[in-house]
Amino acid sequence: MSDKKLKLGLYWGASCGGCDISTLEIAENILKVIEVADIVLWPCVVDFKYEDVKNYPDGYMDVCLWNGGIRNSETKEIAELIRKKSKVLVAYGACSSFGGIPALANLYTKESIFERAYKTTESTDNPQGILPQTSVKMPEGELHIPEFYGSVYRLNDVVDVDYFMPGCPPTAKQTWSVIQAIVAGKLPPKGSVVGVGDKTVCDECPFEKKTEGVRIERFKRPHLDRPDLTPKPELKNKPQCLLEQGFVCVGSATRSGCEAQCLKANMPCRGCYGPAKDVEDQGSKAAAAIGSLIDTQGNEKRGEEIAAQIVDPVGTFYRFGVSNSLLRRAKI
Amino acid sequence: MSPKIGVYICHCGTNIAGKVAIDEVVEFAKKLPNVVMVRDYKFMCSEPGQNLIKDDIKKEKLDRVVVASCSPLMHEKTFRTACETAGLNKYLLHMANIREHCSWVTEENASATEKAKALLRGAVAKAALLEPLEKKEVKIHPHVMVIGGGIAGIQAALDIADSGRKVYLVEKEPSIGGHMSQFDKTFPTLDCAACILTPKMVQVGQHPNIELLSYSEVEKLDGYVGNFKATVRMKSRYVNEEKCTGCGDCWNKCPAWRVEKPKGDKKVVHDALTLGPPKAIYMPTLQAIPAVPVIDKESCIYFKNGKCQICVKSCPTGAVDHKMVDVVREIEVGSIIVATGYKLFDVTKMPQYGYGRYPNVLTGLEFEHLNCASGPTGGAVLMENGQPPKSIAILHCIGSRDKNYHEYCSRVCCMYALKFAHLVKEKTGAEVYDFYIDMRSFGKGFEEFYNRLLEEGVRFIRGKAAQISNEAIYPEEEGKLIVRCDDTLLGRVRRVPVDMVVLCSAIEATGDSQDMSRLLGLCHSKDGFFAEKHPKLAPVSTATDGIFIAGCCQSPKDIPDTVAQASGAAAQAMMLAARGAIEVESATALIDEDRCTGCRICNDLCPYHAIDFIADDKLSKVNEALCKGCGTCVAACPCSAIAARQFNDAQVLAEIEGVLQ
Amino acid sequence: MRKQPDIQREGHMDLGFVDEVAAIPGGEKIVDCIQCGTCSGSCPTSFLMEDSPRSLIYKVRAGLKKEVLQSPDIWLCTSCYLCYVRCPKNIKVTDIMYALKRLSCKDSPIQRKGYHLAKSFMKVVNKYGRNQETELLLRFFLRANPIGLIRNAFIGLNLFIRGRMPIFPNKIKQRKQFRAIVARAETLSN
Amino acid sequence: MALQKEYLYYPGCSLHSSATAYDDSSRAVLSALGSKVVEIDDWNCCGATAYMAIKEMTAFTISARNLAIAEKKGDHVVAPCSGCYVGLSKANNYIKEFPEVQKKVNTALAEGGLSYNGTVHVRHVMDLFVHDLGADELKKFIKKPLKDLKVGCYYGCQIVRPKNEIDSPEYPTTMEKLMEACGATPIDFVMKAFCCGGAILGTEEAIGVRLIKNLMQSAKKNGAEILVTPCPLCQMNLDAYQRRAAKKYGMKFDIPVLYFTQLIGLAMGIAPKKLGIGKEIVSAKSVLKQFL
Amino acid sequence: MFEPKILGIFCNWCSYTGADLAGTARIKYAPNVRIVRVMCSGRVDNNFVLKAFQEGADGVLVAGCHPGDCHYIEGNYKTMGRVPILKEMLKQFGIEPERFRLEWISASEGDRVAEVINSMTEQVRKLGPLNWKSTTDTKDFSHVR
Repeated sequence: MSDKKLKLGLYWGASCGGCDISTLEIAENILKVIEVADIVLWPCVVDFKYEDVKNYPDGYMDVCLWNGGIRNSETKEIAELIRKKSKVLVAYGACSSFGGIPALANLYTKESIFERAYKTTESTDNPQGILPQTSVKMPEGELHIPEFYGSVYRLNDVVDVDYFMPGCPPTAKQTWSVIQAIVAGKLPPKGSVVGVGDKTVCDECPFEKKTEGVRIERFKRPHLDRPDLTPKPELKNKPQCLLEQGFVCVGSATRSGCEAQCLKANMPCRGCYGPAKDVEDQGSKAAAAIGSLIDTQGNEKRGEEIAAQIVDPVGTFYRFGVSNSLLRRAKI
Repeated sequence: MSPKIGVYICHCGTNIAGKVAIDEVVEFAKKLPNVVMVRDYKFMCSEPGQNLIKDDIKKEKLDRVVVASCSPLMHEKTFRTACETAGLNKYLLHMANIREHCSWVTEENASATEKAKALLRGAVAKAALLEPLEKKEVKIHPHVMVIGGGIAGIQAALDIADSGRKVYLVEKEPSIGGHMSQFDKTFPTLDCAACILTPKMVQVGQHPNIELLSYSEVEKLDGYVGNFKATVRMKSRYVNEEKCTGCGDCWNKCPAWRVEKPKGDKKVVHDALTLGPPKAIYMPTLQAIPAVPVIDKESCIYFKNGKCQICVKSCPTGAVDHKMVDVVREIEVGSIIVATGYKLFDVTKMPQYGYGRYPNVLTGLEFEHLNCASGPTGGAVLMENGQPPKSIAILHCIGSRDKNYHEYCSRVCCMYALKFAHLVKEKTGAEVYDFYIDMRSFGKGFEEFYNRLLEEGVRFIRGKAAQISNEAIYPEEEGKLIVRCDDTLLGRVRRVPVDMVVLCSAIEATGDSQDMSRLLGLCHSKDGFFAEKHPKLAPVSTATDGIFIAGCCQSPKDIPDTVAQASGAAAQAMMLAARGAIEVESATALIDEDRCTGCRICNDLCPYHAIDFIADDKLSKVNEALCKGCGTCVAACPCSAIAARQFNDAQVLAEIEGVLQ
Repeated sequence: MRKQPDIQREGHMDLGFVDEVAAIPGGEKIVDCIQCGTCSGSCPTSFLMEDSPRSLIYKVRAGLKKEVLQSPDIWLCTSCYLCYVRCPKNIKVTDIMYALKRLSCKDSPIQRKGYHLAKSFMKVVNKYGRNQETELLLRFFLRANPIGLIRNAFIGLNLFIRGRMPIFPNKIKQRKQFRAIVARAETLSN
Repeated sequence: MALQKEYLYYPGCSLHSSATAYDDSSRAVLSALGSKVVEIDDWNCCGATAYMAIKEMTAFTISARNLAIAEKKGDHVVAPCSGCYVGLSKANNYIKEFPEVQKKVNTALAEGGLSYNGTVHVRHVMDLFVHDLGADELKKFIKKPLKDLKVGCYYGCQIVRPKNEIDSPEYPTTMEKLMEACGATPIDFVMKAFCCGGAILGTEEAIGVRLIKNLMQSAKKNGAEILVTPCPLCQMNLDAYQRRAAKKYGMKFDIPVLYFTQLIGLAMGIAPKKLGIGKEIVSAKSVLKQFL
Repeated sequence: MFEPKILGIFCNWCSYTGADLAGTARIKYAPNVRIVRVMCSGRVDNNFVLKAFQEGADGVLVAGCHPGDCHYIEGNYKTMGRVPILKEMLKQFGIEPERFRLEWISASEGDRVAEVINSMTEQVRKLGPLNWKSTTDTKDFSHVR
């Protein structure tokens, strides 16, 4: 493989585009990439037409990094196309792996989303209340736009994915390590999660636990309560674990690999690296762990009151993973 | 290779078969995955029933067994043993509860059958995933601790000590003996409490195998069955036990009278209603064991102003020492017997009986003191003016059988009421009126005793006395206490004038029973009595292995029952000690080292501190001897690194899917 | 004259009576009675009763419906609630007495003085929305106890002199509305 | 502790006829203690014991009418009359405890365009002195202490039973504390919370009189010069019939019976007239002369 | 009439025993609840509940010892902390709170077992079937992998 250059592709589905940009965080390494690989698809950098890709022979691309989830018939169609055209398809970033932030829309219905987006937003002026139609008759003929799906899906909900690479976005270090692995052709067995550690964020966390007799009496929020950052001698001269301080941190339920970047910035972990190794449902696990710490004192009422301080639990514990959760979306 | 499951469906006579269409369930079971053998039988728990299972395990090489019958709490042990004897690991058995949870509680046969199927499907699904567990054993420390030095504790301690094992007897009062030592006679035989108790107390004091820790309290308990570590605080009595000879010079010379706890406005004879000379330094009771006085800090002049010390000077052996401090000891034992006794219901909660307002209204215990030869009146029954009463009323069920206070029956009142009646008759010849709701004389010799009192001419009135007042309306009532009640058999309201009233107040759980149960990890019923493991079949065992209960801390009972239970508890403790080792919970939690990320969420959740964090390898580990297998940590583990043996995620989820399909 | 005792025939008992009483809010616990007599022992008037509260409860349970509802004793309850607070089984004895009074008004022909007082009371209240003691007493005594009227005239006068017995009824404004409510309530009585 | 600025006030029928003295003294004392008394508009009879005896549901309903009216104005309704206090709170409790009762009551009330949600808290005027004000606080308002006046505190039944929110249902002691605060010397007597027979005096005079006699006898024996009570029926009964009882049993009582608010008012230096002193049948003049 | 399918997860020591007692006392109650035994209500994993709904349960009833009576001292205290969060999340996922109940049932409360199960069955029956799979699968395309 090493004698001839790799054919590398990148594509974005339903995502913010951050992933595309994050790939550039590997900085000068990008040059090394160019040396060993030809970029044969990267819409946000070079102009490729649908036809071009369609005309590629099957399995033409050695590797394609796909970021973003599946939101509409267009992303699905392209996903299927690209799957055909690439030997190795990598779900790059939280959205493609778990649905990501866009998947929070799964708590709403298509209708209510349209209602908001096309009618009630403050900036919208749509007197006739026109909503997107998949096909419109025009004097010039019939126009088509992709169908907006009821839910956001993971990439592997629609096509067969070879590797998963979580993160919002994946860190440069991880990205680079994966690219190197690809170049060296040293890839783990199909289906594995790459560019991550196999512990949880706690493993890399700069804070330290007190553990003994810790119960949460009140949940705090980073923008309202200052975390106590003073290093404690009894805690190996580290500040006390944010969760123990009462900040909702899902690090303990989140795959390691990000080097606890958020925590190093004194922000609790939000869980973009997805569930820990072999864990099915990140949110429910995080919720269980944190709920167990609530200082109920055997008083149900008290328990409920403290729990109620967690604003938007799904948004908190499933921030990046609604599509990946057991329930996948809200009941319609 | 896929498991081979045998399914055994019990008819339980008609208990199950009467509601559930067995043959239908059998057919259904045959179609379930991994099921290679289905049998049904009239009584699976019977010998032949068990043999069916055993034989199949041998012949058909079954590696999983599912029994659909009664509740696992009923017969799991039975069938596990069956599997074991047939050479199958007993943890590869699972049961479907199609009796208690199905046939017995369901109206229509059809829906019962459906439910039975569902439960069975779940059981089979789980069974397929069951894993063999190996037996775990821990060594049993041969020593035993007995908490509480009343008759229960004394009996238990002596039994164990006589079997040649060391016993630590912890009593929080300065002397052992408990309530019984304050009694005069005991019903129904009327033998003198002191005469039968004192020798036992002395034995305790002298027994080479008993270490008596009087005036001491257990502050902390760590460990688990066979390996308890108790932290005991020995309160300083300011008198050196080794040096003291109990000669009595100190308390005879002591100038300070003991500060009495206020007791209404009682005067003269009733003032001294607590036993023993009321001095600052005092001997708890005349037959106290250990026979060593104590200094009551609140009363002692020295502790008030640093002067006096007459006791120190008067002591020939220099035993008195005001500087003495508490000693805290750590004691290792294999098992513990809790015999912390009871306390008496506070009758001031029922003002209608005027206790505290009328000095001649006494509680049962006070009346015992009054009768006790070593009591303030030398055993004479006297009113507060020093005169013998001409008539006495004895009121049953004060605070017992009363939803406003204690719903339960205190069990001993009827009989000690009869005892009082007899003593009064014997000592004063006074009229005795006995107000009862139901006369409960169920024990050995009780009914005969009742009969004897009937013959002694006690006036029994069936009706709970409603109130007591000193409000004379009729001439014969002047200067008397009037008991107003409905004589239910006469069907008339009566006003009975008497000189003295005895309230048979309820027996209730000790005030600190709550803390005790926390401390020792015992369950207690809502009225505060410690809960036994099984009301019929494990009356002295508790939810915590290696801790046993005896006497009134479990429920009100009389002396014979208490002693019997104490010996029972002792036997249990000795059994453990004799066995030397014991099998402990095998279905413990297990932490998968590859998956544990050392987040330590679990560490502090464990009520038994069974999870330790190993800092070096950033891992948490379960101490399997401590783990009771509750699974709280499992549910809390954010990365599913902990598995609950017998109840791991896969197994439970399989059962859930099974019952829901 | 003395009622001739005889065997109590099961056929002459109304075994459903206890459920009837237990069904009334507050009456549920009647089945818990252990006949301890605390109620009767506490009752200020039970000494005059042939059937004390305890024995009334027992007869209710036994099913002697007629006997209970015709008993004058249920009308001796002064609702002092002593039985109510003392009952070791938390039976709301006083409320049960009320219940029995009501049932007896419904089912039994005999009308006791207490019944008349209550009736007169209701008449007055329904008329004015408030009680009017003067009229109440007049009505009651005339109806049930004329001698009482004369016996008590002096006391009445005494009160009157001290301005404690107004002659002019004191009425509520919305009498229509009040009567409408009462009328509706009557239809709902259990 | 302190009284609320304002209380809803339910006088009840007797306070507008036989017990005007209670009405006057309660209002006078409360306002002197700086709290406003707002009478529920167009209140009706609470149903009392008599009504309950025949038509329970109706009794509940007419009580509920008052509560419904009150509910619009506030949550604490003060009823000085023990009968009303029990009548109203009993209805209140049953409405809260039994949904079916609430349903029926509200269907009836609907006829009058009313409805009741069970948010009102029924209080007795003594309750205010005990729990809102407190004896110690009351002391501060005492100008003319009732020195060595031997007062027997007669609670009657319904203020302490069936609810025991105010004091022990068996052996209450709070009124004594209030009287002590007023400088008087309360005497202890067993009958202080037992029935005076008022409820059946009309129907069974013999019994009523007998109960009065027991009660007065006990009070007298324990040296009461005067009795105070928080219950109009008891006051009326003991005041008006004690002579008859005395006559019947060949005894002599002549113990004036006042409302506890009257004595408190007196001790606070309020004019006797404002307190309706003098309206009692057994005159309190001689006993109280040095305080009038 | 719609017969709801309800999963019961009962703790071994109090609730399961309580249910046994209901049996021994022959108290009849709705057959809709299928009880699965765990050692302690503290063992109840959020996933058990989610999976149950996903697998077609119309309701889930978790029962443990009364606070203070837990055989494992404080297992139920932890449950007490988790459940309200889970309830809230379920609400956000559109599952009515009535479908998920936490009850404390002691070993002596056989009658309560019947009571709770009956009332819950009624509640859920009123709500109608949940049948999660079909109500959530938006049929955007033939099949979701």
